[in-house]
Amino acid sequence: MSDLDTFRAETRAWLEANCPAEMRLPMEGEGDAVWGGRNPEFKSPQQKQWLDAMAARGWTVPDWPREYGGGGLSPEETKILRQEMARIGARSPLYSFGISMLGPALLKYGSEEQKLRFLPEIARGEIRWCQGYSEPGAGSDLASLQTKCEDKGDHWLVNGQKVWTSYADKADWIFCLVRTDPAAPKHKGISFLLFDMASPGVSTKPILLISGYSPFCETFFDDVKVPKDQIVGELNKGWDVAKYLLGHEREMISGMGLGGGGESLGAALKKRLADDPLLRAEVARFDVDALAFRAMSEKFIDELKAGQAHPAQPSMMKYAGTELNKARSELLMAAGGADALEWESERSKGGRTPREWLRTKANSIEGGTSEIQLGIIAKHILQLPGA
Amino acid sequence: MSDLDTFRAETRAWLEANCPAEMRLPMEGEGDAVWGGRNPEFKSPQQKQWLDAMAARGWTVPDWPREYGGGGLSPEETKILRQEMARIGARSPLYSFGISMLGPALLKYGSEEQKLRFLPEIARGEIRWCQGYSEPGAGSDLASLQTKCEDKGDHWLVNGQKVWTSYADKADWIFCLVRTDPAAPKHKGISFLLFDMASPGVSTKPILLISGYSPFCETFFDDVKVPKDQIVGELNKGWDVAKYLLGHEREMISGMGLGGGGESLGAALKKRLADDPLLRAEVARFDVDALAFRAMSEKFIDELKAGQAHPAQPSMMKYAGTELNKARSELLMAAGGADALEWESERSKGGRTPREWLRTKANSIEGGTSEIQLGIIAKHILQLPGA
Amino acid sequence: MPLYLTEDQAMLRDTARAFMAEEGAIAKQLRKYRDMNCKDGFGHALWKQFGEMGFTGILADEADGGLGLGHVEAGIVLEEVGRNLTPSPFLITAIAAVEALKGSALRERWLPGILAGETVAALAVDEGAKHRPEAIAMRADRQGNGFTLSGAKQFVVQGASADVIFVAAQADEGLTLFAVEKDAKGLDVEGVRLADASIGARMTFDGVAVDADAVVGEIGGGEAVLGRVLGAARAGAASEMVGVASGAMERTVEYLRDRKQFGRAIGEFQALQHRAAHLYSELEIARAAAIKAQQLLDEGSAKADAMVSVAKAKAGWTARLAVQEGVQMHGGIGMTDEHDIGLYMKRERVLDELFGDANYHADRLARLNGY
Amino acid sequence: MPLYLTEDQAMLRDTARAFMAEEGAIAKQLRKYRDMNCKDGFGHALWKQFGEMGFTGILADEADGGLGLGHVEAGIVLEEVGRNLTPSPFLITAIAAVEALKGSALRERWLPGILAGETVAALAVDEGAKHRPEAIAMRADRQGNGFTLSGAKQFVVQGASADVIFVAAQADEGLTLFAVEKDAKGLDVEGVRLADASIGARMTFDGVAVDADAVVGEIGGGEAVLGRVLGAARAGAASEMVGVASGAMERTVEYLRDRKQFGRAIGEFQALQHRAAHLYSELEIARAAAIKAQQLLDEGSAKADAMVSVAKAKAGWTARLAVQEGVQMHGGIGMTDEHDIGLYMKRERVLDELFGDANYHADRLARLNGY
Repeated sequence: MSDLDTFRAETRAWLEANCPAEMRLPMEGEGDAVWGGRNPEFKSPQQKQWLDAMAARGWTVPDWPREYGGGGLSPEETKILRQEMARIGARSPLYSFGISMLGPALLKYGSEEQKLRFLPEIARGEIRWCQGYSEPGAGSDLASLQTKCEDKGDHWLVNGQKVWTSYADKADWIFCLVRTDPAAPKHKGISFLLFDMASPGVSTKPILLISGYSPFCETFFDDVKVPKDQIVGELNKGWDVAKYLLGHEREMISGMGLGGGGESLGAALKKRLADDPLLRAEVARFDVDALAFRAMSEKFIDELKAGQAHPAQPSMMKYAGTELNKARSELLMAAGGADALEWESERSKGGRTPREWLRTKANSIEGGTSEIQLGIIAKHILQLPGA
Repeated sequence: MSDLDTFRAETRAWLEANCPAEMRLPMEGEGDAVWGGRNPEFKSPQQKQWLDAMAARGWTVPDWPREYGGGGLSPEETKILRQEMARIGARSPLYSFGISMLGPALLKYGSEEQKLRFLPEIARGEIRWCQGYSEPGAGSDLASLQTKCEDKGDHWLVNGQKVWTSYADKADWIFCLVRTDPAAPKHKGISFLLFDMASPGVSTKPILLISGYSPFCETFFDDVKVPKDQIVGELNKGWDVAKYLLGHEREMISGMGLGGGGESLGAALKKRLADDPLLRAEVARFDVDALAFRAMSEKFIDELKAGQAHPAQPSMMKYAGTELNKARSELLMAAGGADALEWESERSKGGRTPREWLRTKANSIEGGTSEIQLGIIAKHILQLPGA
Repeated sequence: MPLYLTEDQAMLRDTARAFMAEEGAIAKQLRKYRDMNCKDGFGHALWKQFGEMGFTGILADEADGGLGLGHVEAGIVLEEVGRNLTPSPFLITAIAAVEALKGSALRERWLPGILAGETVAALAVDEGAKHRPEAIAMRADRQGNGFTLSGAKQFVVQGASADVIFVAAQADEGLTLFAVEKDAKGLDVEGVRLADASIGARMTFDGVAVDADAVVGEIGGGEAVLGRVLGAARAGAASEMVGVASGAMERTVEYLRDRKQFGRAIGEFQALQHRAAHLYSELEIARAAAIKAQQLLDEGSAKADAMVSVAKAKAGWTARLAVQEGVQMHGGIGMTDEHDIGLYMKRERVLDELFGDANYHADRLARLNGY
Repeated sequence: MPLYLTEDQAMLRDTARAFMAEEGAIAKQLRKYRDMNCKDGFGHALWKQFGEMGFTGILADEADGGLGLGHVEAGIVLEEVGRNLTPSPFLITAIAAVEALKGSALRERWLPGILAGETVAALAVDEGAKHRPEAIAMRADRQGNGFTLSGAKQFVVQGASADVIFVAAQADEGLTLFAVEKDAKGLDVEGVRLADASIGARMTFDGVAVDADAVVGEIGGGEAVLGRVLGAARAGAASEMVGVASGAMERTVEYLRDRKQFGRAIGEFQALQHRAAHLYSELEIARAAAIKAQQLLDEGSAKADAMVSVAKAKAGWTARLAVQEGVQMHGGIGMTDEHDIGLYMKRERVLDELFGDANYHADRLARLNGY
């Protein structure tokens, strides 16, 4: 038996013993996700038990080094862990922007002190992070951000406003982009700053979305004092950190495009398609697109692991995956017909289908619009002039 | 009985008496069109008989004034004549760029001498005209044309090259755009010039197209001498004439988008669709688009007649109509399957379907590309900045 | 008849446009009734104003106190309704129900209230999640001089506020349309809020007894009546969708002119220009199709039926494109409830589904053409 | 197995790419044989070179003198064939026919010639204008120890130049595949030039007598053999279309960089940039689908069948988009025979039709998924 076979057997046994039965059921919605933080919300004791068990082994972040709270697993072992979790339908023990976004940036750009300070509490789900990138005037043109960060000798002073901060009202800390040199060209005067959302001068206001949900906030900084050692990477070089993090986010989002396991949508909608030949045709075309994209996702991940992916390929994945996800939701609405128009009824689980449909419309906007991704492909892959 | 009713009755009687039976059969292809000219080709005596009969009444150009060889009919009478011709399936007696393009420009911009000299022979089909606009370096950017026209005192001297000159190898005269002031801004130094293709220094070379046909030529001007009185409109203001003529051409092309009478394509392809549900769905969508566009064509023509159409609306019609025409041909190819791939066989009438399919690809290029039309809509109708 | 508006029609358009932009505006109507969680989903005061303006009488004969106009005029008003997302019983009550009542003795009972903007009507056709009027299962069984109705309906727009419900059911003689009063015994109505904040209803008919008088048209002649009613309603919905698409596009084009990114208006970006121009083109075509369908309905042409399906399908696809492009081009702000563009997306979805979505009508056109 | 090329596969790609760009180039092959009105539509000399390069043996077992590689490797060569529009019997002979011969006693008869690039094979399946292998009508009636074949086939690519024709026909026992020699009595072959200058054939079988030895696989077992053969041919055609699409896109992107209008390269226009980027995205996905299908075929997976249809459909739509955008973006020059981009459009049309077009395969995928 190879080492990896042994690892697989041990992992399987450990998961069988430690993953509570309830944590093997599919999530019913975003509400079932565990986000951790200073004041963590657990809907059941099993959620906490599962998080604690995984965190104790460093398996909330299996491939991070052990000294930063990770599991220290190799890529092959990490893959086996994921496969074994998928085998029993184990839920992710922790949802965290600290893990998916900040962590990789800290691992690459953080000082040793910063890594030791922040990463372990991220791994254990003790601090919930939010992201402060977008501003009202700076959407697709992210680098035109205006939030001011002044050097006051023994501290930074932050003033400004962010928007689209996911769950800012529930987050403990924020990682954000601030302008530390207003005189420099727009990409050159930006720094990547961390601070506590409990700092005086920080306030948040939820944004009501068309889906009726409010996962995002407007976040205001009014004379917020931030300790000097909380900039990641070099001063005025925050754009490098941001780009790295955005690339990572795109990879993550493009992975999400796999959604629903990539099985045939038509097979699931069979009954609704029997007397709707044009919808059936649309679904058949979608299934071709979706199954082809699943192959692409597999190929992309393989190439990524092998270091063979074009650096701009995540833009292609993000573009294609999110457009596909929107198309899928449109078809679910069409198949649902009048049933899928119900917005509040119990029958419709509070309008889950139409609200999720509206939610998907943000897929091609957040994390860089489809237009931005197409521009990146044109410039960096096709090398068209002036793109 | 109103005057118009009388006119209709008389017209109907005259057509019955004068339109030969053969001229009431559908044309089998472009080869059946009568183009006139110095050396006219008639495939049958009936073609000549029909042209002569119509020309004698000025009905090749029914709405032109009588003094220029026209029929002097009112718009209502012209419409009745067209309806009565359509009723018996009468072919157009004469195909002519002189009628469809040059004529309207001469009527608006020509001097009285020019009108009297050129229009009657156009009406009688005695001179066949071709159009010299595009140049190899000036496609969509028409105004960047370089063909040089120098004032040599008693004559103009023309040097340069045109491309996409339809039937230049069969034409007697050309109307073309030439640069008369190389120092002026590009739209300001252009003039609209007429000359005889038999002039020394004119040569043509047919362009073989992907369809295997050669309706266009490259046309070369090598020290061609042109009399001074053959500029239409003012010197260096040829761009106005060109724009007027292009608008006219677009209206004409958008009318062609009506093609096939706008009946259901699916009804015609019925048998081929029975076991091809996805093609059936595509055809059904096409039929919706095509029948809606037929309504649009009707509305556009009505608005045009009433002077209510937006000046840039022909761009919309040209764009939508030509894209639709291409889509129609794609569906005919799909329905035709392997039969429609045959390129030379007698069975396929020498590959008529695939050759016409390839021909349609030019629809969205000639007369201003789809991209040019969309830009015009964005600028002149939607008034988007910088368009 | 030319395919553009006559002088009278243009005047009606101007009147309707000014009225709807002022009185029917989103803030004043849609948001107000939505945010107060109104059980009707529209304002009765505005409906009364529709009556005062004469809009309610567009389709009704002059002899009955109406304006004796046609479907083209109804479409003119509906385009403005759509442009402002004005919630009102106009489409179902003043178009579908008035069409149903044409030539029926029942119009004495219902027409005056409709013309006054007081009565609200509903049309109960659908029984499943999708519009399938060719497969209506609800029973109408003979009992004495009348009938008892048994079955269920859904997606009955304004059904929860309706004074009279036009119900399609199968009698032994064939499909029959009945006018059922709201308080009929055995009728259970559940109001259901839809994505666009309008209220649909699910209805259960548990042996609801109706007189023979309640039959609209002939017993067993429901297919003809329903055909007329659906034709009017679908053509009307097409115009309303053209209005929705126009409103969405106008807001979007304005945003393209105003919003700056990378140092210039986003409307300067050619990719967005071309997409906006394509949308304009589609919208012009959809509008032409709707007017053409309405003209043919007004002429009583045999070609109207197919053209109505063309119009409903084309308007559906076009409005879908308009709201999708609208939300995408607005970016993040388009995802917020605060901005109106998302409301257009919700309304479009409901209107497309109503009386058959674009796929249904394209398929219907194919069947009408024998393929 | 990872979904990118192994080192060996990358080497094969580099070899095939260099060879096809040089020896298989458009001017050297497609235009040459087209302009000489060649009755075969391809060059036998190049076919011989395919043999020398070992390409012909990719699918054949090492024991039979082949390379013992798989469908992924076949796809690698076919993508280069597609990119250069190289006319050759490769797809039908070295992929479809070699797949048919696998495990058959007939391979002794035919394989050596194929490996040498001397023998040409054809596959006669279609009987109507569209690919409908589930409705083959051609008869194979018992006669003595053998069969007589009666019926007609069309769209038999390279049928006019083939030494052996694999023919699907209905025996009493069910669908059966036969290997018929070109000079069989009663076989009439009409070569037909197609739009892409390749030669298809219409064949009439007027009681063509064949031995029982000519049966490929089992009598009545044609569905299984044909399934394998069509799977290989469709996956191969998908790769060839990916190549056609790549060639068209590469030429187009180059043109966008070079062609100047309004004082700048047309590739600077954002609308064209976005369309090109969208095409790139589709093309990457189509390529992934083709490789995935070929991997599954090589693994003998039960999922291969559905994935082959996904690949053929996706490659079809993508290649269609690539050639349409290619011609449109080239403008007038794209309409000329002198420029190569139009040749891509013609070739794409033929390849999409071959062994089922994109609509056929999307419908097939739906049927495999039970809807």
